[in-house]
Amino acid sequence: MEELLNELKEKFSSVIIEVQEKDYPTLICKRTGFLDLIKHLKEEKGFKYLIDLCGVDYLNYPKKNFEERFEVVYHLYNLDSKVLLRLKVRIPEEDCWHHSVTPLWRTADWFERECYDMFGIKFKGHPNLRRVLMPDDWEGHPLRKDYPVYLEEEQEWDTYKKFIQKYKG
Amino acid sequence: MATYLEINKKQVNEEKWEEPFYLNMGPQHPSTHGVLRLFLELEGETIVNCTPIIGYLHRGVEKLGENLNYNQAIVLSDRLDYIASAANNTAFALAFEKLMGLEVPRRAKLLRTIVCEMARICNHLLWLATHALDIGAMTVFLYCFRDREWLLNIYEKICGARLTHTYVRVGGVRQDFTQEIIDELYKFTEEFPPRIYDYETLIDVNRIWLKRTKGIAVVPPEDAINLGLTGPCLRGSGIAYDVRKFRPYDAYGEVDFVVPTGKNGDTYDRYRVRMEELRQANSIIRQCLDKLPETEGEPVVAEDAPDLLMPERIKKPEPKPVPKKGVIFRGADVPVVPPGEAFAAIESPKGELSVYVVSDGSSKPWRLRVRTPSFVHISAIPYMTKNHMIADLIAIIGTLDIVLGDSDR
Amino acid sequence: MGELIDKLIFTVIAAVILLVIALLHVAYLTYAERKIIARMQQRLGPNRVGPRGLLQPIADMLKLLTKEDIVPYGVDKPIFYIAPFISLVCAGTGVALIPLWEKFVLSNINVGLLFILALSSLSAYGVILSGWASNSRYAFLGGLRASAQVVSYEIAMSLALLSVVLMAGSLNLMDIVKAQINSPYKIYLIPQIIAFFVFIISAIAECNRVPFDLPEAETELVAGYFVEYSAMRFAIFYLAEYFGMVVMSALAVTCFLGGWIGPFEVPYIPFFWFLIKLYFILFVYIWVRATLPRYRYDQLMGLGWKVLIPVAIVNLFLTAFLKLIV
Amino acid sequence: MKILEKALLIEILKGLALTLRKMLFAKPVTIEYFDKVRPVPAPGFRGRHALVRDEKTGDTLCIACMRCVRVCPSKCINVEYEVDKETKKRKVVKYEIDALRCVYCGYCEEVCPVNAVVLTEWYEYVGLKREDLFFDKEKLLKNWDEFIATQKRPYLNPFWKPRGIPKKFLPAKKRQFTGV
Repeated sequence: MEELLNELKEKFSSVIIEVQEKDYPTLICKRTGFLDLIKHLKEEKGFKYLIDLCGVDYLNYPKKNFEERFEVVYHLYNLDSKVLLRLKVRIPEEDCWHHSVTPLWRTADWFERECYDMFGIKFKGHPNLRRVLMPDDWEGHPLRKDYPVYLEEEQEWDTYKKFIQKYKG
Repeated sequence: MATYLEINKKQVNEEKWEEPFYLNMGPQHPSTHGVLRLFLELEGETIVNCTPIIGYLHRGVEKLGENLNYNQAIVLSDRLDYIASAANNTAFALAFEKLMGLEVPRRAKLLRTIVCEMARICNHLLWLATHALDIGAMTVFLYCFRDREWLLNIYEKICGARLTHTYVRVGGVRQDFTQEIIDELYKFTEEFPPRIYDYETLIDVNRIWLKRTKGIAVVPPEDAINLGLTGPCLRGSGIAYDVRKFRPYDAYGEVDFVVPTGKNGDTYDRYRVRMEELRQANSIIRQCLDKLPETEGEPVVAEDAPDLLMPERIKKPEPKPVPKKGVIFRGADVPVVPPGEAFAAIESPKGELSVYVVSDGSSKPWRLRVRTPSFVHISAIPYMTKNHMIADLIAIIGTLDIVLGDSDR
Repeated sequence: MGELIDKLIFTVIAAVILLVIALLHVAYLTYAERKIIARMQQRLGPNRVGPRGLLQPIADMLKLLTKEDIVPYGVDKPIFYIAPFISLVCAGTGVALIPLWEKFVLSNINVGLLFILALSSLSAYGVILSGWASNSRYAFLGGLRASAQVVSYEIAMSLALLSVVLMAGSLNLMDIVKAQINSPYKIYLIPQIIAFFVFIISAIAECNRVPFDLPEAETELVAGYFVEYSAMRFAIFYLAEYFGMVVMSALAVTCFLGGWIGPFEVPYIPFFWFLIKLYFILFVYIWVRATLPRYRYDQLMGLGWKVLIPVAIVNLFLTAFLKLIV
Repeated sequence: MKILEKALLIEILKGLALTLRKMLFAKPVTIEYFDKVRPVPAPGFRGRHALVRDEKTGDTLCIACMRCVRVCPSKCINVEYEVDKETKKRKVVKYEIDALRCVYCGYCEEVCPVNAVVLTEWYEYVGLKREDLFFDKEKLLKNWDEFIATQKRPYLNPFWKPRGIPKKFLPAKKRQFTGV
């Protein structure tokens, strides 16, 4: 475990910003060169199974010690050595995109689509980046912290409004 | 994929005999197991392309969870996979306990294990019922429901609800078993294995069943991992990955069970794996029941478990001066829940269900992420249905064991 | 002239009686099916209308007749209207040819067997046309499946019956029964067990019953060819299906089980043995439905062409050979 | 041997034998609902809502502490109260539960310090309009009367005192409570 982290730190010193020891070892990475790191993890180190890929919005998070707004969190698992590794990539709001890992894992396809759907993070290299859970014409990204929880009437979903109009008048 | 309207336009313009045959299966269809919509491109009866479209049952559990406190979020988990809600409760509770650093009493762990395995049996029975009905064997359907009803009655005695239990909670479980429930469960574990033979007599070696399931939707092991399949779908491909063995939680470390695996990775193997899991789950319940008397009298909730009504904020009382009448607390805020993040995964009946929770110190989670098995499994449908027929598509949806409440969240 | 009118009146009365009896059988077949399957699945089955639910079929019929007949937009109307009747008429007419008793057969024609086969092939037209006219993709797929299925199973069935014809030396159903009575085993089931087996499987496929109910497979094609039908037309499709079952079972009784003969004579009820045999075969239909899963489309065709037809042909040759020797 | 088994359809015959056996010997497991047997839910079944009627005053036990309102995950409880100026005690004016929003988690009965609100074991209830399932205080008290008439006294709901929670964590009133 220690060896692996040290080796990674040495080899990818330009990519890994920080290594945290939380409930699982956590690598905080830069966006540039991230693909190399994750490819190395998958193909050389045996982290073949991508458990989860999700976004987190840190807008107005108390005690935040970084600038960027979003984080994309990967949970990788090595089935042979039973090691779970968490990777985090921080993504600024203005430049809201990230590299897609769909070419490496097919399972990342829908995870990334969902992440785009919910947070608006675009994944470069994704073959088919559309919304998954929300309708195609939905405005806004629901899991962002500035997305209103309670909607005013005029903020109603456009398609629904049209539907109501059609059947009322 | 072009939208449905665009395709319709295309059909009008193109020459008639070149037009592909599109079939829109769902969201209202008897065997899509919910509001799953599949957009099929057919050549005769063979599927050329299949696009699953989900989101018809999207209730925004993740967003809702950010606006409810930790205990209330458990209630949401019931509605994910409503067939095995005890398993979902456990996943949520495990993540929150890890975040709060709670140690669950052993008795609560055993009770949770029992309830989770009961959920597994419930789920697999429902899966077998619907899968068999999809393939056409309608009697298995009713035999399975007959036995599932028994379990639901036990659930009703345990926690007062049949489907949405809210039984497992942060720091333990809701309440202890009574002797009556334990006796009933003993009776169930004794009578259940012979009933499995009933189902197997009807379909296990039946030539039609074999023809319909063998060699259908073969997933090689590498592809299974790459597609993110978990649970029986992955084990059917021959990989013995089971969260219960690899990262044991609750009382799974102390019980003895086998992780069944298949060889070919086809629908039949996945069916066999699940049937074997039914027997294993039965034996796990039995083992846990045998261990229960050792922990007689222990509390089933951790001492420092949060109250149901979690305070929005806790103020650290200052020792001096003595507060005036009417003002009880003064001083700085203390986090209700330590800020940080936690990740917990369980082997839910359908596959790996993992919860990733980020806390900011308040009583509500900052981010609640649920990775549900059905979501991933539906994304594998296009891969699995390539060059199969419509009738196989039904078998494939059945073998993946999806619940749309689970996938849409 | 008077003789002719007498004969006409007799025929009409007999036809009406036969039709009513057949309709009652069909109606109570649905009831029996629901009740038997329910008992096999440890359920109660229908029991609300009348004592033990005995009036259920009548209630169902009344409900379906009084419901609104919905004709979806975009259907081919004339064909859509007429398709269920084609099914029903073709399935139902066969009853007239079955000799229920030595002295009771409505029309004793020389090519009876051929006529029934022709009718049952025609009834597939109802299915195909309804699938085509509905302008629905599910119905269309159902119609396609039906046509393919009928074509392949018709052959196996005809070959199986052909061996019976060879044994009896006649296409007349009355003659076939009489030939059976005169044969050493009294029924053709024993020498023609293979043909009987092939015939029953093909008959199940011909009637679109489980495990060969592909044209209407409800878990795949929702309801297949009659997905767009409602009310009376829907009921007529159901009637046609059950009529088909009754006719096919009656044919099996006539050709293989020796018609009206039995181990002993039952006084006053000459149809007794015929009905007992008929009910048993109908029970087998229901029994099979409660037990077996459904075949896939291509597997069904494979079974028809690769197993049943070769077996039937071999059986036919064997029969012919034996006939030549004996 | 295998070919013979296959030709004679042994496994299919076994299946047919099973269904025939069930038909002849097994009893139906379903019951004729409402005509013959009426299934009684287990004690603590979370059914229709009710407010416990205090036998002394004839009014609800509720002290308007607002705990149930805050703990409700679906926010379906609405309570309004006024403060008596002399005794400084709260008095409930409005107690409303929208049963159509309720998720029947049973948290309200668990946090209630005086065991005033309860999910009764009454599960067969219907409404023909949406308003029928919007319970105000009078309806909730009526629900209780209807329910308690079918019960043995004293009645103690298991979720008023969940067996899981150690006694010392319960409020004093709940600890001494022995049933209504």
